[in-house]
Amino acid sequence: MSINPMNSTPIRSETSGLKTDTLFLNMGPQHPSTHGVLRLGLTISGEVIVEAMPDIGYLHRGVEKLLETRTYAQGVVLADRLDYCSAMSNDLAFCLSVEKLLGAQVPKRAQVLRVIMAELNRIASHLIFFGTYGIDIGAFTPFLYAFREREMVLDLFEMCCGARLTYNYIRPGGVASDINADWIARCREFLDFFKPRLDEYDTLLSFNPIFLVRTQTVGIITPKTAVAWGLSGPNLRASGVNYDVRQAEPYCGYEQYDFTVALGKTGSCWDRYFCRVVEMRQSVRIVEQALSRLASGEIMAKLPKVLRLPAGEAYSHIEASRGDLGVYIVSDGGLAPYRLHFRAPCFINLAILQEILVGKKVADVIAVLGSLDIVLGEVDR
Amino acid sequence: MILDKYPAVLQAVPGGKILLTTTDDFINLGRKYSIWPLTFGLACCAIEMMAAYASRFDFDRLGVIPRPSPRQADLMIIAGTFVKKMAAPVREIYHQMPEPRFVIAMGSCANCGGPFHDAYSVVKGVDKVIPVDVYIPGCPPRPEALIYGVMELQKKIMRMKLAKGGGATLQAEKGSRDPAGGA
Amino acid sequence: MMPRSWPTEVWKDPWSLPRYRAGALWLGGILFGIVLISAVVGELCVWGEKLFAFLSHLGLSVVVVDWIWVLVKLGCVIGLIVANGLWAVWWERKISAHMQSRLGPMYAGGFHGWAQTILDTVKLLLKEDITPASADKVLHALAPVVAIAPCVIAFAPVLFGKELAAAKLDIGVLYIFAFAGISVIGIVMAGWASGNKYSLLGGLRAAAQIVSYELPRGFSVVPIIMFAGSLDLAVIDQAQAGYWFGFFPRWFIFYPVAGQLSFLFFLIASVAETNRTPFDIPEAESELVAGFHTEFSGMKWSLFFLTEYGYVMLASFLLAVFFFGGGAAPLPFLRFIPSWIWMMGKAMLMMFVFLWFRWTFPRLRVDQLMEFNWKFLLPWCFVNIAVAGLILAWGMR
Amino acid sequence: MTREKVLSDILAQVPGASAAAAPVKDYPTVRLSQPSDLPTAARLLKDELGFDYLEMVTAVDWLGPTKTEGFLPAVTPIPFAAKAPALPVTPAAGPDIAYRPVLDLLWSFGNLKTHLKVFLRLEVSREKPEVPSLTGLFPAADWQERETFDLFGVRFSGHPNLTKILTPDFLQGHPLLKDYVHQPDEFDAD
Repeated sequence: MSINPMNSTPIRSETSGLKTDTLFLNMGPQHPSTHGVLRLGLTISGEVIVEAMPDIGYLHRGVEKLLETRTYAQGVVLADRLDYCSAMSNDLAFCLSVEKLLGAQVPKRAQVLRVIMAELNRIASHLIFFGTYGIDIGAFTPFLYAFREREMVLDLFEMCCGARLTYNYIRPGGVASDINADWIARCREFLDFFKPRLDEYDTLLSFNPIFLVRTQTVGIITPKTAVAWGLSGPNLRASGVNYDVRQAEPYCGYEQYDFTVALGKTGSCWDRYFCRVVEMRQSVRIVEQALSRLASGEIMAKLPKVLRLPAGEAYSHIEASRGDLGVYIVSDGGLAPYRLHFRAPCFINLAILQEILVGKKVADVIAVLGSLDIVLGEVDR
Repeated sequence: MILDKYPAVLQAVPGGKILLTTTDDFINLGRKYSIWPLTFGLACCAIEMMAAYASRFDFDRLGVIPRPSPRQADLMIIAGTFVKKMAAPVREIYHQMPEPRFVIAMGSCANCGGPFHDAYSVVKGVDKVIPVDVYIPGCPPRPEALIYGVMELQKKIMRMKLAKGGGATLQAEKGSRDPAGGA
Repeated sequence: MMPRSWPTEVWKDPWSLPRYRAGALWLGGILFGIVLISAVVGELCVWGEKLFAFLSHLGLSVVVVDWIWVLVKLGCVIGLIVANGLWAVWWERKISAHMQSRLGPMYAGGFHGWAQTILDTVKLLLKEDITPASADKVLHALAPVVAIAPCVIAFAPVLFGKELAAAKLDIGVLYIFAFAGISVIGIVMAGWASGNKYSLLGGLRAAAQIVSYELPRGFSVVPIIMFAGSLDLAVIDQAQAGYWFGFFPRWFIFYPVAGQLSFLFFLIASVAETNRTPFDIPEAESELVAGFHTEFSGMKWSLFFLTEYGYVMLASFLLAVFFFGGGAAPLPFLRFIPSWIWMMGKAMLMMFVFLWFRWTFPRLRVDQLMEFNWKFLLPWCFVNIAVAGLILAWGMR
Repeated sequence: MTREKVLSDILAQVPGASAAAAPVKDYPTVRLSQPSDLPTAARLLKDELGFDYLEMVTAVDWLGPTKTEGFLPAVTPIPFAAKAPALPVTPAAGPDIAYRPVLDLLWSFGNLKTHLKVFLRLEVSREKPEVPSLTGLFPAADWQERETFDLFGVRFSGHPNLTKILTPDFLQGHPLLKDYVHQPDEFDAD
């Protein structure tokens, strides 16, 4: 079976003399595959997109304003709820910038714990992507397999911090609670269980011919476009641009870990999808290394109960599951940040949609949108 | 419609009340085990809602399967922060659902605004816009809590009566409500 | 079992669990039970002849007797479609759940949610029936009927066992294909009348898809018709009776090359005809919300569902008759088991294949679907007819 | 190329640019003197120095502490206590930063090859905040500028579609301004 999906050209109305009209299709905010409350205004001609206009703000919670009235400890709670699929990364980015401005030194053990949690959370987050992308393309079963494994990661989180989704685990100065030998054993157990599952996913979805046809030549983003639109994370790396904050500006001691950055070749939907699948493998490697270098020690730096940051500005960014998550923090010496801005990768990744959707089919909208892996909580903040 | 006249006729007939109760039970049983929610998530709670559909928690055990179109849905789970920009679409979707329809407010945000209660763009509780049957606390509530919420809704459904007009016409526009006793 | 209480028990081999084995046994038992019930019903059909004789002896006029007889048969077919809808939906939910390491319906009715679809129907019957303000009221109400009526009509010549059919038609195959193609009008009507753009797109997609796949569906069974030498389903069934070398069934699927290819093409085309994954683009849940039935609620919507499952059953029976010998037993010494049982068993197996497809494959895109049809499926159908001709020429019969 | 080199290059080639007095910690920060310098600086960064990755566009309102009128509560470490008890530490000992009625805009550019980052800052008046848009050079600026417009009211001249992006249409004002006080609407009534 060989199908070339690219050689379908839109019908030209001039040649036939018949008058055709475009149709405005409103997709969302309630739509099964807009991944939340994104609204897309599509102008279509037949099934071909003429113009696509994303409309966001249906989850705008004013987090940046609220953070100006929250102390730094309370701020972690709100940071958690931005990218709710990978809350640990948000905590980490928030705390790193607070610590940077404060000049606090995080203990070794806390740093390793942060790496473990961030990478496990990356696995959990990419599993959500894997599952929902399957649904987007029409395969329902991968979703349930992915969530089965994700539950195990959540069990691990639950064991160490008591929460399943919004953890409030990484705090300014370190982490909230320590892990024990039992946790480490179970974590290893999970990793051993998980590795063969990744091969199973490849059989089920990654190399399924229908899936390949649907994604491999669709939504191609060239490296130049990707950089110009400020894409980050797997979306950028799928286009072949080697930019991973974990290696470019290492934090939490990522320079000591041995892992390769997954790079795509063409920047198609499939590349973006497969980059994430490969990243899960790399995350497993990182967690294994981190577990082995976990030395006993403090998990929290000695900081005052109520933090008061010196006046100044700091910016720190991390490689979150969805891209380069930066936190710009301004303090005037008070109890709360004077101004706090999140460089939300999803928000910036989503903007490219208006360019790459033009000329695609209605079915491709879902394939492209799903492959960008957005979380509306972070898009709208 | 026959359903509207049926209780009045039966109540007049001797022994009709027993028949009415049996009919009620049968109809309620159907509604109880066939709650189809809309695939509609707002924020963090939606991920827990997805987890509730997925393998470990398996909502399908209770007969709960998601429907993408509001026309075929019985239940709307407001899972997540309900912001002002979303109010109009949610109200519209609620009106698109056929009666009897139910609403679960899942999580603190949908109940009262939650951690974002003082934000300029957040509605402090979805019951300011549409009527709510069951409130589930938590931020976010665990999937078990959501399943418990649906079970509470099932209990409520079992109290619905044809005679009181429950089920067929519930015209509450906002606030919390009990399907058994009108608004 | 793990020494610790890991919240999710990770079983290397689920079959080692007695619970798991018992569950599988139960499910298998239920399937077998259904087949058995159908067998009993099938046997009871013999009484139909007696009933007919009884009616003719009552002294009624021939026309009246005919009418009563047609109504009885119609009732049987409609009952079958409804029962199939109830059964297939439950079965699909259970099958899909167990494929996805879930349980599926468990509480409705008590045992493994057996009453799930019945209670769903009760609810759907009592749901508010909405006609959208922007809808074409008449067409909107008419569409589900137009969709399901051809499905019922198409069941007339379908063989449920050896010579057990509502009507004996010499052109049964043609008749079925002709009527099964009419349902698309109902779907297009639904898409147009809903006044919803998603529905409209779904209806247009359905029109293109179903009309296109009619062709390979028809051409893929031409080899079968050539082998059997008739369009009559009963003759096709009879042509597969008997065994090669005394034990190997002479089913058409075992005819070299042409049989298997024909089966494959017919299966693919049937999946496309029934709008099921990987060809479910008219209702493509993730793209078009619910496609052509987005704006339908309550019982109108369930009629579409009933149609879909009716066609799945139709396709399952056709697959059983065309390729698996219909009511013939797979081995000579099993011939004592009545043909209805074999027929039902094979049809259920084919139905399982349909469900299996649905929960395994992603969905194709609309233009890929068309390309697959016109550039791959249809040409190879023609090649297959030529191959069948060669086989016949070499005296395979 | 080092941080110092980048900084000196920009300072040399952009008129009126100076090293920011209060830089973003650990990053080279350049302060521009007037809005018209922005395209020059951005073009220099993009075309000659290889900073082709616009990371962030945002702003800071230096008016003073956030107004906590309306239903925004005052900052307290114990938010749910009925009556906030005395803080365990002494309250803020006066601002360490000179508050002034300006909007301080911030752009962050990245170089994906050398992994360097440079911040540009530009102060505009709160009354009539207007700066040239960078959408022509960096498509990534599109939504971020819209966001800054929506939340701060900064007008980016030359932006193709400068409209609200996050806040609802009926919301008046720009919420992230320090003197923004929320006007209760139909959803805020009890």
